[in-house]
Amino acid sequence: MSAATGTALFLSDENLGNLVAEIIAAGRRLVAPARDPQAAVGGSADYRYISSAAELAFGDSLPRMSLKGFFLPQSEVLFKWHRKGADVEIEAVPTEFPPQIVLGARPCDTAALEIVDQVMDWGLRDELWFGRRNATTIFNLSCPVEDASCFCHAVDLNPDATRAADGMLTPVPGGYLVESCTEKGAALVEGHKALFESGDTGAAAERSAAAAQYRAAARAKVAADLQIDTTRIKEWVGDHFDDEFWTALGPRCNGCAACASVCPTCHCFDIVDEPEGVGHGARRRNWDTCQTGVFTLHASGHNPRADQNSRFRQRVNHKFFIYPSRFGEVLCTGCGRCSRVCPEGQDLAEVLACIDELARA
Amino acid sequence: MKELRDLTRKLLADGDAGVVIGWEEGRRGARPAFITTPDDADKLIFDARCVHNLANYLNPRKPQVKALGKPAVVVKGCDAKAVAGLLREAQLTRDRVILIGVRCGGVVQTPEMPAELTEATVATRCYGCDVREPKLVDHLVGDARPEPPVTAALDRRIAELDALSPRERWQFWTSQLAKCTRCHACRQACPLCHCERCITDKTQPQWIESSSHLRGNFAWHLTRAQHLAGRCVGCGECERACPVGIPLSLINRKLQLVVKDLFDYTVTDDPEVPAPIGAYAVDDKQEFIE
Amino acid sequence: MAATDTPMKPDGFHPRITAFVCNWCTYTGADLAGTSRLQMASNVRIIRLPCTGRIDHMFIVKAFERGADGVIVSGCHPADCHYTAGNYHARRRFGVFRELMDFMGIDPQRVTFSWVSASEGAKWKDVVNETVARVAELGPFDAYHELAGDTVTGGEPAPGPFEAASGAETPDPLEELEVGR
Amino acid sequence: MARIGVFVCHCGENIARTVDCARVVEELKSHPGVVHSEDYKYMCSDPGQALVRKAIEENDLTGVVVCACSPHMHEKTFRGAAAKAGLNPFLCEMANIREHCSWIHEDRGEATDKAIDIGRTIIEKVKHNVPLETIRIPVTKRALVIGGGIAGIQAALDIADGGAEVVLVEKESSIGGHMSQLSETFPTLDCSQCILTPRMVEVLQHPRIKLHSYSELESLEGYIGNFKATIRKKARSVDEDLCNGCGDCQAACPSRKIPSEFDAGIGKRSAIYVPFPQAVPNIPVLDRVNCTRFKAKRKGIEKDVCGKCQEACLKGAIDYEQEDSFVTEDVGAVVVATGFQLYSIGRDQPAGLKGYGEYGYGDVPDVIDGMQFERLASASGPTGGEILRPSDGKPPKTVVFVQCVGSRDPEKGIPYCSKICCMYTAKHTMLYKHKVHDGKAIVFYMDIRAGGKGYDEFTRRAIEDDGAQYVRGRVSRIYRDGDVVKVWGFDTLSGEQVVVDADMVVLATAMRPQPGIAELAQKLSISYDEHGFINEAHPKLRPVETNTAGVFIAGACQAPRDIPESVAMASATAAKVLGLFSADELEREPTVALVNEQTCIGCFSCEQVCPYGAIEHVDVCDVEGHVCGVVARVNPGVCQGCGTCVAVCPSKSVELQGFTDEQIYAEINALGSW
Repeated sequence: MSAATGTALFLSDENLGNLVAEIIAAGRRLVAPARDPQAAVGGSADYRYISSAAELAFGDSLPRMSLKGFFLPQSEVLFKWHRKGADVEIEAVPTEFPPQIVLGARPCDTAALEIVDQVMDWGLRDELWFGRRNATTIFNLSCPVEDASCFCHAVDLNPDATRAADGMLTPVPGGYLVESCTEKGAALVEGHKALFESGDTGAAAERSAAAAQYRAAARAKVAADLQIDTTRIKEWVGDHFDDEFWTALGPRCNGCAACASVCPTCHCFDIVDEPEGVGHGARRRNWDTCQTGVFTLHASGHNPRADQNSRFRQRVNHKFFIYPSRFGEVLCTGCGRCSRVCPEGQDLAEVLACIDELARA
Repeated sequence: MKELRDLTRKLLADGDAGVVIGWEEGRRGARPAFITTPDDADKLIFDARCVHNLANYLNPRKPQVKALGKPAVVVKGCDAKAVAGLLREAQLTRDRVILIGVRCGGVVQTPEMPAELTEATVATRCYGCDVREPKLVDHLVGDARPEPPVTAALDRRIAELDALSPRERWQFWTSQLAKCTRCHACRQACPLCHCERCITDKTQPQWIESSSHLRGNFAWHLTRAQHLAGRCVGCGECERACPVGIPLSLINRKLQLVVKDLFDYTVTDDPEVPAPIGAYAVDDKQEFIE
Repeated sequence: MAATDTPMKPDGFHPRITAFVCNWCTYTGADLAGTSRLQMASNVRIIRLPCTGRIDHMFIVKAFERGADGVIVSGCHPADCHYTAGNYHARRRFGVFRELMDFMGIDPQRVTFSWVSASEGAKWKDVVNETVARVAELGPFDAYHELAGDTVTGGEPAPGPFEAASGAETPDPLEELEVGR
Repeated sequence: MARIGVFVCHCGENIARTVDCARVVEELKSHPGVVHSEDYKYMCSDPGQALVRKAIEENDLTGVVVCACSPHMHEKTFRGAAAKAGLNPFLCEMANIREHCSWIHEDRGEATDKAIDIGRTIIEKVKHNVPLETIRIPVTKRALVIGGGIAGIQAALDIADGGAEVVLVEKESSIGGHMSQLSETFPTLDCSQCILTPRMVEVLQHPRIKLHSYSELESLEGYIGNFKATIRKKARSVDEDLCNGCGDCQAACPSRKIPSEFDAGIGKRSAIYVPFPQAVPNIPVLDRVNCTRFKAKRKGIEKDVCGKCQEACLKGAIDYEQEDSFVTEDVGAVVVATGFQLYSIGRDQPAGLKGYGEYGYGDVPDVIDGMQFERLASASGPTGGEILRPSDGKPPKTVVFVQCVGSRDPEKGIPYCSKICCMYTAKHTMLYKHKVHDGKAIVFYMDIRAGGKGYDEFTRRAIEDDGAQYVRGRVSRIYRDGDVVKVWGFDTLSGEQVVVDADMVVLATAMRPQPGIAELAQKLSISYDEHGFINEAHPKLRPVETNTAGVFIAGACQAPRDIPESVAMASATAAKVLGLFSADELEREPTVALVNEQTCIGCFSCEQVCPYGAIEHVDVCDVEGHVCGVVARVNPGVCQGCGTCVAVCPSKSVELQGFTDEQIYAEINALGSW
C-alpha cells in the first residue's frame, strides 16, 4: 500500500478552494473534514457535507468520527410499509446514489471501507453499502499522525496508504501534491484539470521531495509507538478465550460503547421496525455494538455475555481473531480513536502490546 | 498520596476490601484503577486529573466489578453525592462499600489535561461545589485544597440559551442531537443510570425509538434528562463520555436549577434526604397549571 | 356554529390535540360537558387514564411524534385526587418536564396542564377551546412531526451523522454564543 | 391475530343526530383487525346486547368495542354482555362517542370524523387488552358509621339488625343530630323527639352496635373489606364507665349562662352538661372553653379553682386530667352520614360566601333562623314550647318568614335549592298559628317547592286552613325600628313594595355541609363538589356509593335532604353494606399494578409514591437459592389501580392492568392516523 500510482500534480491552496467550489457548483455532494461550529468539545474536525471551501479543516486533528457514517449511516430506512386493508404495500428505498466526493479522508478511514466490504459482500451483498461505495470518489489526505494512540503501521497500513482510495493529497508548501490511483480518481482530476499544475514544472521535484519527507516523518512517528505481530496476537486470542487477562481488563470498561461508535471498522447494526401510526411505519437499521448488554440478550433472559469482561473480550476477539480467521485480515486500521474517546482510559494499543507480550512469552 | 496508598494497603492486607477503586496513571492521563493486591497500592494517584466518578463502578449491575469482592472506592465530594443516590435508591447498602473520601479542590475537564487548574481548564461542575470535603465516608484522606479558579461558564451558557426564543433553542438542540448516534455512552457513564433494562431498550411498547434519527434522539434525551431530574449529581461524566460532543451538562444543570427553583432542592450527599421527584408538598408551585 | 365553532387559522389549519385525562375528575367533567350539551371545538382526542399520576412524560413525546400539534394533561384539583396524591406527584413531574421542553425548544404553549373536576364541565370546554385556539395560532408542529426526516423520495442518501437536519439553511442562533468549553 | 367486533350505538337520536353511524360502521370495518362492525338504535337494550353476544359467538371475537356513551355509564353493561357470550369481560371497551362527541359538536362531518377516531383509538387499545381475572379478598364484616344523626342511626340499626357489627362515631356528646332539635316534623306534624328517641335508645342497647360519642375519625387506612379506622375519643373530662348519668355535676356547676348549642343559642346551659335530657349516652361532657377551672388555668392561675362538679360526683367520674385517646377499629365498610349545618348569615362568612348583613341577623335580636324557631316552638325548648320573641319575651303578633335565605342565590355563593325550607316554613307558620291564634304569619317566597308525598297538601293547609299569608317576592332589608322589626319587601305579583312592621322575623337559611367535611373527605379519599357536599359515584344509578370502594354516603352530607330521604338513603347504604358483607370474599376489579420481577431493580420509586402502601419487598434468588436481590411486588388487595408507580418506574417494570403501556401506546399510535 505505498504511495499512489499515477502522475503527481500540484493543487495550490487557492485551487483547492476552487476545486471545492467547482464540485459544489456541479451539484455534487462533497465530504471533507470540517469544523462543527457548535461543537461542545473544542478542537476536532468532523467529516461533514460542506458547502464552501471556508469550512475545510485539513489542518485539524483526526476527525472525531470515522468516515463510515457516509456509507453505513447511523440510522437508515430499509423500507417503509403501508397497510391497506388486508394488503401490505412496501415502499422500497433506492440503492442507486448520486455521486459524492470525499476530500481529505484519513488513510485509516478509507482503508477500513475495503476491509468492511468483505463482510458486506459475505453471502449477501449489501446493496445500500455498495451503492454508496460505488457512488463515492475518495481522495485521502496523507496523514501527519495524530498522537501516541495511532498504530496503523502495526496493522499493515501506514500514514500515506491509499488502500480503497481513489487518490491522495499530500501537504507540501503552498498546497498539495495530488496523485490519483484509480480511474475514478483520474476522472475527478481530469474533470477539473485546469486547477492542477502538471508535474513537469521546475517546482515539481522540490515538491516531491517535500512530500517524501512529510511521509517519511509520519511513518517514523507512528512506527515509534507500537511494535506487534497481528498473527501472533490472532493465535493467542484464539487460544485464550478463558484467560484471566480478560478479567483484569474488563472492570474499567463501563460499556459505553463510544469506541464502537467512532471505530471505522465496527459495522454491526440492529434492524428495527418503527410504526408511525396504525398500519404504517419504517424498517430501519441502526448502528449497534457488542459492548452493550442487550446486544446478546436472549428472549429467555439468558445473556451469554453477561459482564463487561466478556464484552470487551468480544471486541478484541472479533477484530483480531474472528475477522482475520474468516477474511484474512484484522478488523482494525490503527486509527486509535477508541483509546482517545474512552472515558475510562481503556487503551487498545496498550492491550495489544500486552497480548503480544503474553503471546511471545 | 501516601496516606491513600497506606490505607489501600491496609484495607487489602486486612481483607476489609477485595478491591480498592481509585486512579492510576495511564497513557492518556489519569484513569480508573482496580487495586486488588497490597503490592499494587503504589499505583494509586490523586490529583486534579482524577475527574472520573468512580461511583459508577458501584452499580450493582456490574458483575465484573462485583466479582472482585467488597469494594473500597475513592470519592470526591461530587462522587459521594452519587453514592448517596445509589443508597437512596436501594442499589447499595452502606455496609457493602468502604468509602475513602478525598478532599478535592476541583478537577480539570478531561484526564488528559495537565493537572494545573486554570480558568480555562477547570471543569464546569466545580463551580459552586458545596462538598469539597465529602461527609459520606469511612476514611478521609488528603489535605484541604485551595478553591479552584471560578468559572460560571455553564450557568452563563444556560442563561444565554434561556434568552433565546423557543424556535432558536429548537435549532440549537436539533443541530446538537442530530449528531447523537445513540451509543448510550451517556447512560453507561452515569452513576445513577442503573436500570437492568433501560427504557430505551424496551421494545414493547417502544416509547423511545432506538433509531438515531432526531425523533428517536429527542425522545431519548428528553427522557434521560427527565429521569435524572432531581437525581443528577452534575458530575458531567455523560458529557465527557459522549463521542460526538453533545453538551449534555447544559440540560442536566438546567434541570438542577429548575428543581432548585420549584422544590428548593439541591442534590446532597446525605442519603436520608429524599429525592424531590417521588415526594411532594401540598403547596407545590403550580402556576403552570390552568 | 358547527364548523365555525372550531378555532382555526385563516389557512384552514385544524390543530390536532391529544388529551391525557384522569378517569375520576377530568374525564367525568368532560362527560358532564356532554350531558350539559356544551358545544366545543372538535379537535381534541381524549385518552383516559385512571389518574394523572399514571401519565408519563413519554405520552406527550409520543403524541407529538404521532402528529399532535398540542397536548392537554388534566386531572383532579389538589386534594381531590381519587387516589389521594397521584395529582401531586404528576404536578412535580410535569413542573419539571414543562421546563425541560421549554429548554429544548418545544414551545410549552403547546401543552396545557389543567385541573378540571368532575363538576367543571364548563371549565373543560374552556380548556379545550382555549388550547385549540392557542395551538391554532402557533401553527402545525411540523418541526416535531418531521424530525425523523426520512421521506424515501428522490434517491437522496439519508443524512450523514454530521449533517444537521435543520442546520444547513437556518442561521446558527448561537454563533455569537460561547458554546463549547 | 386480533378479531375485533365494533358495535355502534345510535342512542336513539342522541348519537345518530350528529354522528353518521353508518359511516362510522363502514370506516371501522376496514380498520386492521376488525372482523365485524354493525350499528343499532339502542345497543344497551336487550336486543342490542344480544347483537353483541351473537357476534362474539359467531365471529369468535377476541375483543369488543362499543361505540356509545361514557364507560362510566355502560362499561359494566357491555362487559357483562361479553362475559355472557364467553368472552373475558376485560376484552370489552367502550368508545365514548356520545358525551365526548355527539353531544358537544354540531357539525355532522366533524363529529363523524371524531367518532371514527375515537373508535380507532379504542380498537387499537383493545388489541392489547388481555383477559383479567377478578381478584378475591377477605371481608371484615363490621361497618363504621360516621355521624349519629337520623341517617347514621338508621344506617347503624339496619346494618346491625342485618347481623353485622357496627361502630358508630358521633362528634357530639350525644347522638340524635339535628332531628333531636326539631319540634314537630312535616308533613305529619308528629313530635320529632317522640319518633327519634326510641331509635337512639335502640342504638345504645343494640348488642352489635358500639358507640363512640364525642369522638371523631382520625384516619382511615386500608381498602374495601379491610379498613383500619383510628378514632379519636375527645377528652370528655368524665369517665364514661363510672358515670351513671345522675346529673348532680350539672346541677352543681356554677357557670350556667353559656348559650346552649342544642337550643341554637336561645337557651342556656352549664359548663358541664348533657345537651338535652334524652341524650344518648346520658353522660355529660365538660366544656373546657367555658369551665371556670380551665379558664383560670389558661389565665395562669396555678391554684385549682372551682371543682364543684368533681365534689358533687359521688362516683368520682370527673377527671380533669383526661386527654384525647385513640382506638382503632377494623371495619370492612364505611358509611358517611355527617349531615348538614345551617348557613350562618351573620357577618363572618367563609371564603366564597357573602352573608346577609342587610337582614340584621345577629344585630336585631328578633331576627332568628329556622332552627331557633324550632327551639322556641319545642316543648322541650327554653320557653317550654311557648312562642316568645327573644328581645322582650312577649308573644309576637306578626311574624315574617323569609324563604331562600342563601339558597338559590349565586350572587351570595349558594346557587342550589336547599329543598327543605319551603316545607319547614309552612310548618313554622302552622306551629305559630296553633300557638298564637291571633297571630299573623307572612311568608316571603320565590316559589313554593313542595314535591313529595303529602307535601303540597301540607303547604296548602298552612295557607288555606291556618291563614298564612304568602307574598311572592324577595326581602331587601330588615332593621329594627323601635319595638318593631321593619321588613322591606317587594310583591312581584302585585308589583308593589311591601313594608311590614313585624314582631319577629324567621329566616329560612340554606343547608350547607358540616364544617370539616373536606378534611374528612380527604381522609376517606372521596371527592366532594364545589359546595362541599360529598360526590356520589353516579347521580342516578349509584346514589349512595362513592368513588372509593367500600365508602357509602347517607343523608344531607351528599346534598340537602329531608328526614324521609335521609332515612331512605341510610337504609340503602345498609343494603349496600350488608350486600358487601354477604360473601366471605370480595370480588374486585383486576385493574391493579403488576411488577415485572425480571427487570425490576428494586429502586422502590414505586413504594415512595404509592398512596396505599401496596408495594412489598420480595427477595429474588438465583438458581441455587441464594438471595441475589430485592424487587418490588404489588399487593393486589391493597392496590387501587392509580398507576402512579408505573409513571415513576424508570425502566417501566411495573404495569397497570387495563391501562398498560402497550394499551396507551396503541391509543396514541392510533391517533397517528388522523
